[in-house]
Parts: sequence; C-alpha cells; structure tokens
Amino acid sequence: METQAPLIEIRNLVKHFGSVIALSGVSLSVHRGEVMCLLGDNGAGKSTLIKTLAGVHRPTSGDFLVEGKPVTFTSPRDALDAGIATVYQDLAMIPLMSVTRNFFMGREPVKGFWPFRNVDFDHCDAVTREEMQKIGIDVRDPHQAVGTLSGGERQCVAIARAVYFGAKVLILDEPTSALGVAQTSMVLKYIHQVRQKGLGVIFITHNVRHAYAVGDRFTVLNRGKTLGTYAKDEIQIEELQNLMAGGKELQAVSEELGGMV
Amino acid sequence: METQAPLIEIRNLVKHFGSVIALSGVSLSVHRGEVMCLLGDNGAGKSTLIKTLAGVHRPTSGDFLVEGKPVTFTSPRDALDAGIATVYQDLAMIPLMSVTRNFFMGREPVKGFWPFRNVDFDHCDAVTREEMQKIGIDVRDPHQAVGTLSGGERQCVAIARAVYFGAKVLILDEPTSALGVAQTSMVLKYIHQVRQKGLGVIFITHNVRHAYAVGDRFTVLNRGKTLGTYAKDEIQIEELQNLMAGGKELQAVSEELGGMV
Amino acid sequence: MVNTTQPTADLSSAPVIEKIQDERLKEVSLLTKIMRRPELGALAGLALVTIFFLSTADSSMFSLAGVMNILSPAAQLGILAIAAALLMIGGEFDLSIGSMVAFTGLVFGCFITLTGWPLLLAIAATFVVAAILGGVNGQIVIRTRLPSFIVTLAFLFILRGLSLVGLKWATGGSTQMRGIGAQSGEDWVREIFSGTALEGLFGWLAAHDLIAKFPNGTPTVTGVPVSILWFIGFALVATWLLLRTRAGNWIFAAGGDANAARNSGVPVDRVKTGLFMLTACAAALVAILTVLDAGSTDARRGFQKEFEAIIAAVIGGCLLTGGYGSAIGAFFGAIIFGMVSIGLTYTRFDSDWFQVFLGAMLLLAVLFNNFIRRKVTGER
Amino acid sequence: MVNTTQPTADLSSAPVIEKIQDERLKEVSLLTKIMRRPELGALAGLALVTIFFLSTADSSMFSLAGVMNILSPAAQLGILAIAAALLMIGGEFDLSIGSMVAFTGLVFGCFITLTGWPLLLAIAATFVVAAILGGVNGQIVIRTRLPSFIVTLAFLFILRGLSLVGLKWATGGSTQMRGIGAQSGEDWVREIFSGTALEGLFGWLAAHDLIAKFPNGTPTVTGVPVSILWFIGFALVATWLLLRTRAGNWIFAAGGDANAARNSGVPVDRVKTGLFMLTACAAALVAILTVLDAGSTDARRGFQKEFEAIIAAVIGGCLLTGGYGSAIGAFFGAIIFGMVSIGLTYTRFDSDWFQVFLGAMLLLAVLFNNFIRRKVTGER
Amino acid sequence: AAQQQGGRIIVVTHGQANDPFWSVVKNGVAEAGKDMNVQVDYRAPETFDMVAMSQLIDAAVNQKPAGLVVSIPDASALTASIQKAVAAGIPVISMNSGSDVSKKLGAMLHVGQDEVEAGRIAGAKLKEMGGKTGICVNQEVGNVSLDLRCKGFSEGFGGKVTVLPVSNDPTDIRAKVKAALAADGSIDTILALGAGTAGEPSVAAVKDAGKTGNVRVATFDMSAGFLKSVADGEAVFAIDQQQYLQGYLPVAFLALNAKYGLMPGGNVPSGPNLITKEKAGQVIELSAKGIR
Ligand SMILES: Nc1ncnc2c1ncn2[C@@H]1O[C@H](COP(=O)(O)OP(=O)(O)OP(=O)(O)O)[C@@H](O)[C@H]1O
Ligand SMILES: Nc1ncnc2c1ncn2[C@@H]1O[C@H](COP(=O)(O)OP(=O)(O)OP(=O)(O)O)[C@@H](O)[C@H]1O
Ligand SMILES: [Mg+2]
Ligand SMILES: [Mg+2]
Repeated sequence: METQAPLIEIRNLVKHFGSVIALSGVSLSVHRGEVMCLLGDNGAGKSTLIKTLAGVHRPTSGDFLVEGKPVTFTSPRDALDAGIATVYQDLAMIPLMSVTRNFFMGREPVKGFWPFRNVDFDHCDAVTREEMQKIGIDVRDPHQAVGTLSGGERQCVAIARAVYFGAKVLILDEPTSALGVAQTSMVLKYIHQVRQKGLGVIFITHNVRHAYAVGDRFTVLNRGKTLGTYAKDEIQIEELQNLMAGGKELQAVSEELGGMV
Repeated sequence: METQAPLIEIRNLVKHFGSVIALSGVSLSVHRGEVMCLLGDNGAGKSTLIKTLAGVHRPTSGDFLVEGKPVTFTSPRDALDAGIATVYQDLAMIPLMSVTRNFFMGREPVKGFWPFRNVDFDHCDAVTREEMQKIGIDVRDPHQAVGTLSGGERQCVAIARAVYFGAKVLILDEPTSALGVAQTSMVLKYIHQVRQKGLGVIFITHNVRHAYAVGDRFTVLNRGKTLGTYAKDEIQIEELQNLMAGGKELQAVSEELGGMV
Repeated sequence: MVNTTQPTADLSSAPVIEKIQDERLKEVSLLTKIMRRPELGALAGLALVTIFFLSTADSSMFSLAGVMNILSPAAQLGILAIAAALLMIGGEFDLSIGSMVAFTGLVFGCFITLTGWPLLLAIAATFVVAAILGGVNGQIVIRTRLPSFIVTLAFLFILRGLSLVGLKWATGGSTQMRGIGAQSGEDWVREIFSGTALEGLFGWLAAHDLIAKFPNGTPTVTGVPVSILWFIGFALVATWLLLRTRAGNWIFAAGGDANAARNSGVPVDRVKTGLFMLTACAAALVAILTVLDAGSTDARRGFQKEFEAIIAAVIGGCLLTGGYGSAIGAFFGAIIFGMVSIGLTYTRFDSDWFQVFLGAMLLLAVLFNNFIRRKVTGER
Repeated sequence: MVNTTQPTADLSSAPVIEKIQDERLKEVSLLTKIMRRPELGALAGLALVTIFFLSTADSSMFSLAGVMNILSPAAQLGILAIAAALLMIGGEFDLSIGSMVAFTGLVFGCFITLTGWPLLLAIAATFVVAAILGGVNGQIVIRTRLPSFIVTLAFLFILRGLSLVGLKWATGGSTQMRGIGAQSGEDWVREIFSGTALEGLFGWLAAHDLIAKFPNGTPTVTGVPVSILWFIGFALVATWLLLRTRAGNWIFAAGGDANAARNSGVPVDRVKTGLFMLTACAAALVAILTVLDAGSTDARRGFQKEFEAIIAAVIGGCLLTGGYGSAIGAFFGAIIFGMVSIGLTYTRFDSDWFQVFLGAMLLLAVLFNNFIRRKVTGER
Repeated sequence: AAQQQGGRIIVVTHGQANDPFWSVVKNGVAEAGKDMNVQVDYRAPETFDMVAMSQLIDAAVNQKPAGLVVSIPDASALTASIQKAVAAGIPVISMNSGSDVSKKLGAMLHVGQDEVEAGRIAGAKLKEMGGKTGICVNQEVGNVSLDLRCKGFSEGFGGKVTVLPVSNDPTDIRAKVKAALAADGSIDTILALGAGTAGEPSVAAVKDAGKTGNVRVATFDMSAGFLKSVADGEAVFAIDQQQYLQGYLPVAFLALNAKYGLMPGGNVPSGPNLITKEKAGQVIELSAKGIR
C-alpha cells in the first residue's frame, strides 16, 4: 500500500437491480486535488455508480477502497461519515422544508446536554446565508421552503451543502444542467477552488465544455462498463465529445447545425 | 391586421403571484417557421411566461393574440386546442403511468360509439414506439412506467409528445438540460425540422450554443422584463452570452477556466 | 446473460416495473407482466385465506350455500370498495360512503313509502340525489382545495345525522323505516334490484341432484343473489373503464399528479367530480339493494362501511397516495375481507378472538400479497 | 411597488411561502411569517367556533367550570392528536391508537389488580409494553414496506380483540374491569396521573369568592385536571422537539421525502420506529390517565380515537401526505373538536341534530382556517 | 313558560340517539317534557364511551338543571361526576342500568330493569321452550350493557351459549347467523340483542337456512318487523323493557319534584315484559312510531 493511496478507488464494480445489470465491472480512482469527470450517454450508469459510492446502493460485487482501506457502506450516513459528500441528480431535498433545514439535514449541529440538546438554528441560518452567498445566490430568508426556489437555486443549495460538509471527496451529479450562465460559472469556479483545497471531486456532466474546463481526468462510461480513462493532456475536446456520444451520426447533425452543439 | 399575423403575440404581459411580481410587462412574438429562443438567468420568469402562454397561469394583464385574434385560455386544454404544445421544465408526466399512457395523456384517440368508446391502445403503443424511435430512443416496452426511465429518456418522451401533437406552436422549456450529447443533437435537429414544417418554436435554454445553433431570434428576459429581442444576424454569440448572464464578473471566471464555459 | 443498459430512474419507493431488454427473456417478461398487475397480489392473498379456512373451517363453508353466504356481504362491500378504489386511484378519499348508504336508503324509502312513486322512478330519483350529493362533495374539495379526507369526513357526520333526523321525521319517531319492500311492487325492476337471479338454472340443478336440497325438496340455494351479479358487473365495467377508456387514463393521471395531468390537458376537476358522483351512486346502489332486500332501512345502515371499503381497496393493492391500483384488486380485497369476517364463524375458534383473527388474517393476506409481488417482479 | 425577482418553483398544490425581497415590505413579511405557520389557521378556526358558541350556547359554557369541562376531553384527545401529528409529519399513520388505549388500559389494570405492583412500577411497565408494541408496528412497516395504514389497521383489530379476550380472562368473564382506582394507592405518583392539580390555588380563589362555589361551599372547580396539564406539557415538548431539535428536523425530512432524507444521512427507519413508539406511549398515557380517573376500564375504551386524533391533526394543519404540520396545530385541532362535541350540549339544539352540527362546524372551522391562511399568504 | 316551571331537565345516557332502543327512550323524554311543560335535553356520547359520558354529566351539571337523569353502566367511571351533581344540589334519578349503585351514589331513585336480570329471564324462558344450544347475536361487543345481556342470557339459559359478534349491517348479520347455523347444526336458540339491527336479519337467516320453527329466535327490544315475525310465528318473543317509561317517568318525576317537591318512595321496575305471539299484534303500530 503506497503512502499516497487514491482517496477513492473502485475495482470491477458490479451492480444488479433484480435482473437489470446497471454496472458490469467499472474501475475508477480519484486522487487528492483531482477533478475526475464521469462522462457517458443517458443511462450509461453514472448515477448508479455514484450512488454506490455514496452508500445509497450496495455493490453486488467488486472492491471499494477509501484511502486504500476496503469499506462497505450500509447507508448514506456511513459514506458521509467517511467524508464523501454527494449532490444527487435528483437533489435529495425536501421541498416543504426550509433552506436552512435542508442545508443541515442529517448533520445538524447541536448544543446543550442530552435531554435538552438544541439545534443552533441561528448559527445554521448564518452559515446557510453565507455559503449561499459564496455560490452567488442571495438567500434573503433562509426559512423559505426549498420548494419555492427555482430549479437553479435549488441546485445551488445542494452544491453549497455538499461543499460545506465535503471532507475529502465531493461528488456532483449533473450539477450545472439547470443553471444559468452566471451560476454555472460560479459552480465551475467552485469546483476549481475545492480541488485546490486538496479534495477529490467526481463531476458528472453532459456538457463536454464544462467537463474540459475543470476536469483533470475523464472516465467515460458506456452501458455499465468503463470505456476508458484519459488525462487532460491525452485527449482533445473533440475526441472526448465523440467518445461521450458514440461517434459518427453526431458529426452530421453537428455540421448541419453549424457545429454549435 | 396583416395577412401574416404572428402565430403568437403578447404585449405587455404582467403576471403577479399574490404579492410576487413574476412578469412585469413582457412583449414577444413568434412567427411561422421561426425558432424564438427565450433566454435569461435563473428566476428571470421564463417558465412563468411560457406557462402563461400554455394556459397554466392566467395573465394579470396584457394582450395575448394567437394568429392575430385575442384569446384567453382558462386551462391548458384550451391552449392545446389552439395548437400550442408545451414541454414543461418539470415535464408534466405521471411517473407511475406507462410511456404510452403518458404520451397520449389528455389527447387519447378513441374509437367506437359512445358508451363503449375505447382507447385504441395498440395504435397508441405503435405511435409511441415510432415517435420515440424518431428521437433516438428505443422503447422496447411502451407499457413500462415513465418513472423507471432515466431523466434523459423522460425528457425525450415529453418532447416527442409535444412534437406529435404540436399543431402550430411548440414550446420547449430547457429540453436539453438532462440530455446526453447524442440526444441533444437529436433534439436540436428536431427543432430544426419542426421549423421547416412551418411551425413556430419557443425554445428556452441556458446553453448559448444550443440557442445559437437553432435560434432565429433571441429574446432575453431579466427580472420579469424583456431586455431586448435580437435577430440572429444582429448579435454575436459572445454578446448573447453576456446578455444572458449579466456581464462583467463572468468574463473573469471564464478566462480563469480557459474560456470554456 | 441479461444485457440491459436502458436507463431507469430511481423509484424504489414506488412499485418498480423493470424492463427486460434481451429477447431471450421474453417468456419471463410475459409472466412478469401478468404478475406485476396490482390485483395479482390480492388474488394470492385470497388463495392464502382460502387455504387457511379449508384447513380449519367447517366444510359447509365451501358448499354452494356457504360460498353464496360469503359473497353476499362481500358484494355489498365490494361495490363500495370498487368505487372507493377508483376514487383513490383518482387521488381522493370519500369517507362519507357509509353515511351515504344510510342517507340514500332513507331517501329511497321516502320516495317509496311517502310519495308512493313507482319503483323505477324512485330508484332513478335516488341516484339523482346521490349524484348531486357526490357532486357537492367533489365541488367543495375542488374549489376549496381542502383535503377530501376532511371535507368528506364532515359529510360523514352530516349525512349520518340527517339520516336520523329524516327517519324520525318520516316515521314519526322511529329510527327504522319499514314496509318499503312491501310497497315497492313485484315488477321486473324489483327483480333487477332484489332477490336472486338464475333461479331456473338452480332449480334445474337441484332437480337433477347436482346441488344440495332441503328435506322438502327446494334447493338450499335458489339462485345467485342479484347483489353478487351487480358486484361482478361493476367490477368488470370499472376494470374496462380504468384500463381501456379515456376516462380511465384521466383517472390515473389525476391521481398520479394532478398538476402534471392538468398541464397535459386532462380535465382533472371534471374527472374528480365525476368520481365523487360515482362513489355516491355506488353507495346509493348498495342502499337500494339492501333496502329492497331487508324491506327496511335504519339510521345505522352502512356504519363504518367507508372504512371497510378503503381497507378492501388497499388490500387490493391501491396506493393511498393515488395514481395506482385496480378495480379487480378491490374486488378480491372485498372478498378477502368478507371471507375473513364471515369465515371465522365456521371455525371452532372462540368468538372472543374474532377481532384478533380478523386483524391477523388481514395482515397475513397483505404480507403474502406483498411477498408474492416482490418475488415475482424482483423488486427489493 | 413590490419588486421581486427571486425565483420560485411551481408549488401551487403545496403551501407556498413566498419571498419578499424589498426591504419596504419587511413588516408585512413579519406578519406573513407569523400567519403562515400551519397552526395559525387552526387558531382562527378555534376563534370562529368560540364565537359561534358564545352566541348560541348557555353562558355556563364559558364559565371556569365550563372551560375545564371542554378541556378535559380535548386533553385526552389532544395527547393522542399531537402524537398522531408527529407521526403524520413523519409520513406514517397509526390507526391502532384507539385500540392501544384499550389494550394498555387493560395491561395497566392487570398490573395493578392482578400483580398488585406499586403504581409507579405498573405505570413504567405499561409504558414499556406500549413502546414494544409501537416498535413492533414500526418494524413491520419498515421491514415489509407495506403502507402503515394497513399494518396498523391490522393492529387496530388485533389489539381491540386482545383487550376483549384479556378483560374476560382477567375478570372472569366481564368486559369491564373495576376497582383499579381503589387499588392503586394515593401516593404522589397518583397525584401526577389523576385528579386535579393546583387545588390550593383554586381553594384560595373560592375562599375569596373569585370563582364560583357550590351551595355547600366547595368550589365548582377544585383544580385543573392533570390531564390538561399533561396535554399542555406534551404540546410544548412536541413543539420544541419539532422546531428546535435534530430529531424534529429528521421527522420533517422523513415525512417530506424518505428517500431524499436517507440519502442526506437521516436515519429514517430509526426516526419512524421512534415515532411509532412515541404514539403508542401517548396512547398508554391516555389509558393511564383515564383508567386512574375512572377507576375502571372496558373493552370499548378509546374506540375510534385514532380517527378523532387524525381529524384533530388535520384540522390543525397537518398534511396527510406527511412532511408538513405542527404540534400546536394539533393542540388547537383537539380543542376545536372537543369544544364542538361538548359545546353542542350547552346549546338548545336537539341531540338528533348533533352529528349534523358536528360535521357542519368541522367543515366551517376548516374552511375558515383555510380562507384565513390563503388571504394572509396571498396563495390562491 | 318552561323556565318558570323550574328550568330544564337533562338526560345523559350511554346510548346514542340513532340506536333503536335509545331513540325510544328519547321519545319518552321528549313526550314527558311536552306533557310536564319543561325543557328537556337528551345527551349521549357518540360511542359507548364512559369517559366521554362522565364529561357530558359534568357539562350538564355546569348548566345547573332542575333535574338530572343518568344511566349508570359503569359505576366506577361515573361516580365522581354523579356525586358532583348531587353535591351541586341537583336532584338525580338513575335509569336503565345501575340499579345496584343508584342509592349509594345519591340518586333519588332508579327507573328501569337490570340488563343481567332481563337476560336471565329471557334465558330461562328459552330454556323452558326446550333450548339446549344457543347463540347470542351481539352487534356491539364491548358495549357493557350488551355484554351483560348476553351474560344474563347464558346464566338463565343454562345450556351452551356462544356469543356471535356481528356488525350493525343486516347483510353481514344475516350471513354470520347463517354461517353459525351451518357450522353447528345443534343450535336451536338465537337471542339477538337488538330487534331491528340483529333480530330481523336473524329471522331471515333462519328462514334462509330452512330452519324456521326448529330454531327459536328471540330478541331484546322491539321493532315492528320483528314483532310481525313474532305474530307470524317465525320468532318466539321480544323482551320489552318498556324503555319508553325509562325516559318518560324520570322526567315526569323530576318535573313534579321541581314543581311540588313530590317524589316516589322507591325504585320503579319498568320491565322486562315478554311480548309473545298473542300480544305482538297490538304493539306493532306503537313500535313503528318509536314508542315501544
Ligand atoms: N432502482 C433501479 N431499479 C432498476 N434499475 C435501475 C435502478 N436504478 C438504475 N437502474 C438501471 O441502471 C442503468 C443506469 O441508470 P443511471 O440512472 O445510472 O443512468 P445515468 O448514466 O445516470 O443516466 P442520465 O445521464 O440520464 O442521468 C439503467 O439502465 C437502469 O436500468
Ligand atoms: N407558483 C408561484 N408562486 C409564486 N411565485 C412564483 C410562482 N411561480 C413562479 N413564481 C415567481 O416567478 C419568478 C420566475 O420564476 P420562473 O420559474 O419563471 O423562472 P425561470 O426563468 O424559469 O428560472 P429557471 O431558469 O431557474 O428555470 C420567480 O421570481 C418566482 O418568485
Ligand atoms: Mg444520471
Ligand atoms: Mg424555468
């Protein structure tokens, strides 16, 4: 075991849902201070993969090492405790609950002693407001229900939360898909900052430009299998785009529409 | 009234939700065979605007003309009957229902006479399969529940449905955000085709490249107001991008990350 | 190997129906397709309950007379349960069904005894009254956007109270109105709504010693009670409605997500109002059947039937949250409920244990139903 | 002008809480903030009901004795309603509450009369039994993933049946167990769970002619029934729990979206099991309070209380779908229900009309509650 | 006018206004109120609920009525409330149930018949008619006064008695009675605890099973339909507690007490009274009007 073991390493991960095979042997590693982009077509298994890393699903077989040590997570809580914070594609937020309550859900800071242990909501409100400000959203009232936020703002809450609690690894599943240009820039900048702090990041996106802007390495999934992993200096953006989509046909459309996709 | 009145024209549209002002005077028109891109930051009011066009919300004030005639829609059904088909950002699909049932929801073709009027589900299944094939998704079992599709596939169902039933105007609210590269190309190609058939299209997106690839005119919304409408030959892609985001700060980030956003 | 890469959203809390892509799995796929229907679990539950009683109950329970005896109460409950199931699939509850049975029974009785209308007119008028009341329920729910639970709960009390007041007014002080049967004539309309059908067939069977007879030669079962035929007929129509018609699609849509349905052009409010009216009419049908059968009505008719109807619908696989379920499931659910509640009388168990057994059997039936469904669909 | 461009998702079916961005609206914002709380509507409903009775009922209804008289049933219902509200917020139902009252009452009675344990031990043991039963309910719901509606419904029957069987066994054939009060001693434990508190104060008040007295000189109200204090205390604790603690956040999360909560690290299963245990313990508390007060228990104790508890919680603003509601709302809901049901006896209405009025008042209270909330929040 | 006559008289019982038995009581109460020219109020909890009933008595006491009439199905649970009424100086008369504790709790007298005793008399009569195996059709198991009727029946009957728990639904009752008859051929006696609810469907069930005449059906209380069956010989008798009196007399006594200070010197037994074939014809009409 080397001293600088990857933060997360999976080998030959397989995941079945009943008779459906979602992942059939995926290997991947994320190191400190690295942004690993996970790319692939709709239904390639990206979300399933990261849900397995996050403790939502249990792998059917395969090895899963965190900092070189094999782990088995039985619940998302275990993953959180191991320092893996995740922004899910479906966000994992409760629409009827306030921004603050969603922000701290599952990890509420308490004060006082046992039977009278309180959550320090004033502190929570302050943190929420501050973290949201950092990502470029001005939450005037942190008591507002998350369900009343626009899709973009909600995404920002999920990201800010994951970043705030992300101790070692930050996983982001299509965080930029609902965001406007300004917010997207902010998130990409954020990912950049997080990497500089020495965290590992797994970043899922369908936008090859977003991926190429912040990614260090790119893993492409296809039909539940790894198609390959490439360092940024090994691959051009066009090649990457073709790998993501599967090639030929796309070229035609792209040209027809002026190469703008 | 000219002979070639715009398919849809709105003037000074205002929409309040209680004390919230979502739209404060928006004007817009869509002509036959034209793709009008509706751009704007998160929360600018894009979804509210198109929901008003689609009959979901009733405008607080302002004029709404379809082919030159003033209309008031009291329900989405009225809009559908007037030939306006919409793909909502939140998709308007029932997860527990099958793909076919969702596809034809609200517009089921019936056969037979009154008390024994049946929906012709075999025909429906065939149409669904065919239309989905056209958009590049191979639905093996049209009885499968929509909730079991991936985000991207679901989006494709919604788009295929709107296109199939779209008689005059097709409204698409961020249709490409959850799609992979291949599917995105397909949708853009689709929009292109629809335009050539002479329909009007309103296309909402946060991706300036997608917008520029298919758009004829661009209307930018900001805080519930129209910031301006530009024909494709009047504006460059960089300008458009700046308009969408609101300018300066973005430049910095974009450069920092290598101008890749 | 199964080779599947079709994307599937995470839907673990709702009944997941998976997709088999490989052609080699087609047979499995067909079986799965049959077995994943919500009603199949209920059928499994019914089988379990039947086996239990076959091994513990007196053999007379499963004689022809015994089966009819189980089906009679099941039929009345079932008519309500199917209507309740449709309404639940449409995303609403009606807690006033039971009271509606009492109230429409009274209304029907009044039309017969006080106004002296012919039976057909009285029945038609009763259905009209029921439909109006159901429509009021529905309109209040739609206009105020209050949960239907609380609105129809208010009507549970109001209609129950009005039944009492009305009965006392109509009878001059009694809580029971009688003589309705005697005054309603004996024409073909009555044949449709009371007594037994297929009497000729049963008489013939008895004459040929194919079914049991009393010592005096009349068959122990003279025919199928009409309520059972109504029950079966309603179940078939409701199933056809749900699965094959436009209205059925709208019901699923309205219950699955009213907003999404509305945005897709489904007239959700009309669908829901229609369902409330249908439920009220089902209650009226039960009222007419029981009143004509018993010849009388009283203030406690239909007591807690709303509750039992919902139970039967849930046993039959309806989701309380709406958008999922089936009429045939409710059909089997009502039979399970009827069999359990009647069946214990045929066993040797001390009747004090009645409720314990009722509860345990319900739980077992539902657990088994669930177990079967999960096994078959591979859902975890 | 109001200037708001903060984005808001479409959430028209759920209580929308809008966001006011302009500083000039701060006062409105504060008012809105207070008024949008789910319990405020219930308070408005209570006001309406109070006004109704002030104008129609005997003046003695709002005398000190009258108010205590309203609060006593409200307190017993309310303890159950608050627990039911917590459970509903957590996304589950418990239909076995009413039967649990009967069963734990029997258990408690047996501990006192058969084993002769001291009161404190008997109470503790009763709570343990209740917690275990609640835990069983919860575990079945969690492990089988069946709807809690159907699981607890089975327990409704099972526990009600066991109460009957147990009572007959314990008393040698009767369905009523008497003399529990007499055997449970008169120590400080009993003071906490039965009778009245603050007797000194009321005696003093009576002595100084500040409150009404009977002809024989004793005050008409000798103190505050302890059940009312338990009720208030439980409402406060539950409110604190919901709004200020980690567990409260978890309850909202578990009910709002169990999957999302689980993914965020909330131990949803533990939270739900805990809530089921809490609900069972609340039922046990009510059982102990009523058994000590009445000195007896019977097989019908708590009949339909589960229903009333859910009604009170819904009147108090809880959503049936979970994730939204408040303990204080259930508190007011229980008082509304208690006031309506007792209040009618102070009026001149014929008791035949009781249910009609109960239903109409409930509907009115909820409609008014809804109307106020919509007016205030600008929701349409 | 009523107010001058001495305020109102409140009746609190454990039977709901829509229960056929108690609706007759209530009719008696109303009639007495009219005859004596006093205001009367009839109150009962929504289900058989002793805790709620004690609260209703408390509510009645608060209104300082001129008299209070209560039934006492559970002395332990109601003691405190009744004693409070007595302490408040309100004249109390107990009725229907509680004859044993009536005096002790301070009631002036008791009108009515003990449920156990009534059941015992019915049981003895049915035994005399040759009954060996009986069922007691109980439409509300757990309602103590109904349970006591079954208990009395089994004491008086002597033979084997099982309780058949049923709901309020006639179809359900009919099916269950039929099932019981099918499962146990030795059943020769059926006692129903309510004429309209349980009695009539029991008669129908016996008819369905082809055992009319072989199985004797009797019932507590009366309904016109059941009485008709008695007259036709399909059922043997109905036990009449003359509950109309249980409503009428206490109100009349209390009204007279308020007016002239009169009060009878002892308890008034209102029943039981077996209505057999000979008498059935005469009472059908009264029963249909809610008087018997
Ligand atoms: N809960 C589940 N039950 C059954 N199959 C599932 C489940 N979740 C995922 N799958 C399977 O996993 C495969 C991959 O789905 P996944 O959501 O991981 O795709 P994705 O790569 O995230 O797609 P997208 O880009 O559209 O989000 C699909 O083929 C689907 O059949
Ligand atoms: N149902 C509603 N109730 C109250 N306010 C609403 C409602 N729907 C929208 N709004 C308001 O409308 C404004 C615009 O929201 P909208 O959803 O139209 O934004 P959008 O431009 O579609 O944003 P995004 O790009 O994130 O989808 C928001 O400020 C919000 O406050
Ligand atoms: Mg995904
Ligand atoms: Mg939008």
